Amino acid sequence: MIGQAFSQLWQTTGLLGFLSAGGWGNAIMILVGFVLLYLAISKGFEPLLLIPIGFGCILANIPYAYIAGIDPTSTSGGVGFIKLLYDMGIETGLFPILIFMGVGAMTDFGPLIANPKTLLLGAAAQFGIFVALIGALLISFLPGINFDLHAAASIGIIGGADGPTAIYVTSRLAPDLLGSIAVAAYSYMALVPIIQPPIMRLLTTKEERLIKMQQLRPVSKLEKILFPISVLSICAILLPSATPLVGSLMFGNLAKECGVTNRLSDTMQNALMNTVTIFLGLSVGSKMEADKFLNLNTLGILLLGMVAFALGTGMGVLIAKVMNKLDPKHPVNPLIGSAGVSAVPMAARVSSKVGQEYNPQNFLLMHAMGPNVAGVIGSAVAAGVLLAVVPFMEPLIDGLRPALAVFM
Amino acid sequence: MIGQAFSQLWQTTGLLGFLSAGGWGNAIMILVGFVLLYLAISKGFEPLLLIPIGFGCILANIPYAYIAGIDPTSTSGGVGFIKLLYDMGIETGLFPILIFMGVGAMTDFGPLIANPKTLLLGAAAQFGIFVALIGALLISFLPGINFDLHAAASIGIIGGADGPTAIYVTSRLAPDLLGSIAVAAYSYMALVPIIQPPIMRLLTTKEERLIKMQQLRPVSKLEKILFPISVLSICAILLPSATPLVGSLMFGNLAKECGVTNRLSDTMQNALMNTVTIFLGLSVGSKMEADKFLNLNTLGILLLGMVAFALGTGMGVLIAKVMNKLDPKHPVNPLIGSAGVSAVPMAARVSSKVGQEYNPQNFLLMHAMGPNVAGVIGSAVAAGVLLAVVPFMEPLIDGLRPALAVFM
Amino acid sequence: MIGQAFSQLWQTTGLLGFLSAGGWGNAIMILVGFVLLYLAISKGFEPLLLIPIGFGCILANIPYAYIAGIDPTSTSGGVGFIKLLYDMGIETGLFPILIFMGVGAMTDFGPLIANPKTLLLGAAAQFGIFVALIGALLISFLPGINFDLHAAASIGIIGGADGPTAIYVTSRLAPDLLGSIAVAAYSYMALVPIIQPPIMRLLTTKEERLIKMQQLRPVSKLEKILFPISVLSICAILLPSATPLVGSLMFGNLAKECGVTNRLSDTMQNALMNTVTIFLGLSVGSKMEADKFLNLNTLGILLLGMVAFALGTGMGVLIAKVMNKLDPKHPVNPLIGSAGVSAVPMAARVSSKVGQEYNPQNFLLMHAMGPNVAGVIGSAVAAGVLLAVVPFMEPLIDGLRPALAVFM
Amino acid sequence: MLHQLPKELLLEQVNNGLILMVLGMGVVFIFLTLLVFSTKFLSFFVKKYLPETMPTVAKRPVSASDSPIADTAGAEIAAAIAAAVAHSKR
Amino acid sequence: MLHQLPKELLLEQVNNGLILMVLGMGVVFIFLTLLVFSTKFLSFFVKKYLPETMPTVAKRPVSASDSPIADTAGAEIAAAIAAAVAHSKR
Amino acid sequence: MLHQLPKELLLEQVNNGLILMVLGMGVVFIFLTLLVFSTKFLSFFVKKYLPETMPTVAKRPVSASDSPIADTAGAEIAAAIAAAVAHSKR
Ligand code: NA
Ligand code: NA
Ligand code: NA
Repeated sequence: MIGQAFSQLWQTTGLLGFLSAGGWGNAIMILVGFVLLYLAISKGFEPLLLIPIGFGCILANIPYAYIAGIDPTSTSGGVGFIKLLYDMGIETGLFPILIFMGVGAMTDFGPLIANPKTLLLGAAAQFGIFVALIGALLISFLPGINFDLHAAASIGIIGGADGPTAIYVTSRLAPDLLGSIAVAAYSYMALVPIIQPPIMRLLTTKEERLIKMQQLRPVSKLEKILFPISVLSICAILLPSATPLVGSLMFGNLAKECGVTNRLSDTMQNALMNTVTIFLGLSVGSKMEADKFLNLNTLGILLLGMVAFALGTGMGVLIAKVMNKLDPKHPVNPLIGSAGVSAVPMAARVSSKVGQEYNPQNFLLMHAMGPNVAGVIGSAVAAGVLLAVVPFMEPLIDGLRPALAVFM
Repeated sequence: MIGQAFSQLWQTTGLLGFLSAGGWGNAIMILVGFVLLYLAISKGFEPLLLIPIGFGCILANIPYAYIAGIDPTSTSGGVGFIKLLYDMGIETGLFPILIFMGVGAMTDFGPLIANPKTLLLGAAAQFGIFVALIGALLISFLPGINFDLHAAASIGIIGGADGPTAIYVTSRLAPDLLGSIAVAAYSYMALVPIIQPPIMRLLTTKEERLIKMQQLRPVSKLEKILFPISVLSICAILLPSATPLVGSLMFGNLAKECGVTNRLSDTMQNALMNTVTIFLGLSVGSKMEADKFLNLNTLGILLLGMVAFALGTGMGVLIAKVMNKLDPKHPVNPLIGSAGVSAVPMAARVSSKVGQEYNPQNFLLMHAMGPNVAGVIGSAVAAGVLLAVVPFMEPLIDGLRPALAVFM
Repeated sequence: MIGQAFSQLWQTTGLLGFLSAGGWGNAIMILVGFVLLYLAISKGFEPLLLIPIGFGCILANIPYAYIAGIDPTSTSGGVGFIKLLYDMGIETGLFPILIFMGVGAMTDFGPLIANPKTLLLGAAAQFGIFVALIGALLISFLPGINFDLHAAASIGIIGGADGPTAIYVTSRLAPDLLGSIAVAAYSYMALVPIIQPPIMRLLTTKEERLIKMQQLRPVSKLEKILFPISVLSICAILLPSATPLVGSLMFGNLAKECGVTNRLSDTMQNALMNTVTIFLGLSVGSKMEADKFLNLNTLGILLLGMVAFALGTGMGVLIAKVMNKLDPKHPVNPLIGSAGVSAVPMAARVSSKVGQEYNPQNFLLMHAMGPNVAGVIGSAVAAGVLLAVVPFMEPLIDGLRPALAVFM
Repeated sequence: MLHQLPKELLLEQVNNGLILMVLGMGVVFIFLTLLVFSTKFLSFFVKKYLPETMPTVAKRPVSASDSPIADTAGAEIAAAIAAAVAHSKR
Repeated sequence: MLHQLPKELLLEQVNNGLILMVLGMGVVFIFLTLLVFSTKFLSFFVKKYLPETMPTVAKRPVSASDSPIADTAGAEIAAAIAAAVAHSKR
Repeated sequence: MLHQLPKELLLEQVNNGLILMVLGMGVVFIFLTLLVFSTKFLSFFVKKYLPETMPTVAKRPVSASDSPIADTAGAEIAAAIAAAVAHSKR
């Protein structure tokens, strides 16, 4: 009997799990989790998200632990705690919405209101989303890479450079890719200071980089209160499918700007946001399952995410140059165009830093915050279009997404 | 194909939604939401609740967004995030209970313990609840207004002037009226400084308003610890149906007063309460649906809510005068009687302000806090009676409330 | 009609409930709840847990209130709010996991890293767990006491002196005993300063108590970061069934030590942990139902819990003495062995206090923190063994645990 | 056309409403009157039999929340260690 | 062997992708352009018709959140009582 | 009458309990002994191969959380703008 008990314990050790069929995949994913922790801690890559994601990846890949699944031998439910969190907040879409509330409560739209035409830079930078989308469809001609339209749309949204938007869209359209897409999105957001500057230098002349912009006028409290309301109104009229994202962003922002609900906006920014960040990170990380992560699709996603970022950056810079052609009296330094990809506030800081390399007295940070927060709105709008049109364009086959249904 | 896709997008714009059948109702409700935001921000009407409620109303009424409903075209669940919050916390009754915990952790029953007879003022002010209840039944004789006993009880509880109690009772008895009842309750609570003073002046003589009350004795820590326990004990013995509300209030209060769980009472008052307030406000606001709000019933509710407030105020003042007749040695300034309606701490401040109009040296605030917190207990007790007796008096017809069943 | 309504109200008073069949049991349990509140407030017994537990016990035992059950007469669900909390967090196992995250974020493993051999003291002190387990099986030979292996394992884990671990294991193995086991665990943790010193004095000589330990070396940041990762790795390889507990503990600890996610570790330690503590306490307390608590089993649990504590304490001390025999060059003061039971940080403080009784210049606190936090890991490992082996050893009979099935 | 509930239902409802008012105000007053007496009794009891414990009780929890003894386990590790470190540096 | 989606599906997908790009960038630009105009209009409107209310609005909420008036009910009991106590001590 | 579990079940249970004790204490000791060695090894490894990185690592995260770079996106907008405003006021 003690032999039986011992063998029972032995047969459920992780050691044996890693050595059994498919176990090597779990071992590799755990190493990937450790790499994410290393990058987050040692290189400062978006640690607030990548540490929970990395840890979630590790926990989810421990054999026989079923922390992100259901224990088949359990008699008392046996639903792992990360699966509980996933079902509660990612499958339902609640967690990214709550994060967006907190982001709204932390965002100051002042620079955008002072110089509204920078909104167009935030629009231009969404170009990367759609190019990556088409890229994903094109590389599916290669054997071993199979993205349907749902998957391609989720990959494209990496180019939005906005974590909660990417997670929200992916959880709606292609939840099986959640792990790789979230990791790509947050990794490239962390890499913004490396990816963007060469592109910015390539596309601008030295004179352009030295352009000084007029100082931003002060924005009144009332304008800041009316702005979220007007954004929500336009969104409700034009694109209802974007209102969950845009609405929660603007709710958070109104709670902050109105000045009479500081208690609520404090909680949105702190206790609530941090709690949701922990839960969301663990849940997203748990989707980095070996069989869904260790394939050529993931490689494609990482590649396309990079393309999307680069293209969004470039398009933002180019549109800024076009705007200078059309309206030479109020010149825009094209270096702030790259901030339109979102990645708040990293991208704005990159604009400012590159600008100061050429003239240390040229302070672009405030000017770049305009396109930067415009990029958040732009990504949410692009997300709304994808959410509205993709399921209509590509109906499910027997309740499954085409790329998955074809292989069943 | 691009035409089809474009038409798909076009047919789900909010613009078309507002123009389609029933869409004008949504548009009006969104305007109502904006009015609530305006009142909250600009006039300071209970902003902590009315901003989430107003925003919830707006989001819930955006056509094709299904933020407070289920997207019929969705293949991935498609439950809107406000519906998730509603199901989680209002349908279950959890959110008002948690708010009550926080209220308990913020309430000081000291003034009540120092002068316990002011509890009777808190009892008297509940009279408005029952008059409004009967009023709701009487105006149902008018065509177009149809309140059954469940609805009338929920309307009456507006007169309790206590938000969480009103929401808790309504979510149990008449959830279809939640939007209008919550809006009426919080609006009138905000209007207390306008509604109460004329009634207070009408029912008192100048001499009465000048009555100076004996200074309150200091209350010991031990008395403050024993008070919540004794309230809960009486409630458990007399009226178990009120123990969810009274129990959570007293739990919060004990956590505060016992002095050894400050960590817990801090969280109850801040992070937890704020989070729940946001969720509760959005959920309640989402019940302001056009077809349930834009009818004569809502008009009746608003009218009766006002009546309930006015009567509760008046009855509190009158009972204070009666008490002075019975016990002339320890006179009570009848101006503190109006504070018995709850609406903590606004009603107590109104008592104090009206008192100082006649004698700036007469500080009634502390004295008015007694009946004010007594009103909270009184409303919870009245709620307990309604919850225990109404479902027994008026059984459901085929699982539906009578007023709804009759029209099916 | 008014008679009927009045009789309806009268028949649901708590007074009648207490006088009806089985009502005396509820009354006694409410008194037990009051005793817990008294001990927590007046004697300082683990108030953060015992106040919610005591209050939960009181609320759950109010007749006809159904706060921890389902109201059979309700037409709108009627699930009491504590039952909601219980189902959400205890039945699923989520709450103890989240508490463990917070504990991890508050724990400093520095003293353990500086002197790793004290880990063995944390191992030795788990001996009490298994002796109490066997003790529970032995006293089941007495009529009226019936513990199956599931129950005995849950009782044993009291000896782990770690609240969340005890609640997690019991909720998995024997949820009907949750109330008595949690109360026993937290009570004895509070009684550590009374239980431990006589045992410590009995098992040590005066010379041993005077042993001075070498000052602990400073531990580098990097070591503190690598420690949680190495613990998790070993746990994943050896004992996956312990990874939910160990993993969440180490996640919290990494979030604290890595230095780049202070936002998250602050929330884990404060808002999140406090909220979960409130919910967990109320839920656990609600399991103190008269018919499950007022029997000889509870008496047995209280007795065995004491035995487990005492044995764990003694074994920790004895192993420290053995270690001194084996490695006389680096002597360990055996008084820190008792800290291996966990009960952080009370047990470490007891070691320090007893040590200073004999030499006021002998500061053992830091040294005792090593075995103390080692005890937390040790209990989690022991819990993992129980969770992995017990359900395999003792299969359910018709889906019920044997001890319950036999009497059906 | 505006809907209307049947008359007999309405009349029965008003009757029920009146019953509710009597019961409701009755219970509210009974409840709060009992509370008046129990509060007075408690204050009397505390003043008479536990007067000395009052400041003690008032102080004990305060010191408990100041000192780490009554606080939750882990929360206090930091404080404990800090204290120990302070000691050991002397 | 590596899997592959059928060719005709792939081609249709690319076609859909191009449509999505046109629609998507179109809507993004229309949306944000509208937002440019609405923001400019709002700023103009505020400057022209509500210039005085700006500081008023800005101040009212601030004082509201400082003073207890606009704060939530219970939260302010403490403050109110503190104020009253302060008064009564004079 | 007091209930009782059947004797044979009780005996089998005690047997299982003894097995659990052996297994449980065994695993606990193996686990924590392994942890002793791994902790000693890690400390040795860190001291030998990464002694310089220690203060670096210790400092980097600290500065990261002080400076906005490593913080979450939006959280830092305020700080960034404040800094910019400070600059522009010179
Ligand atoms: Na973007
Ligand atoms: Na009231
Ligand atoms: Na332990």
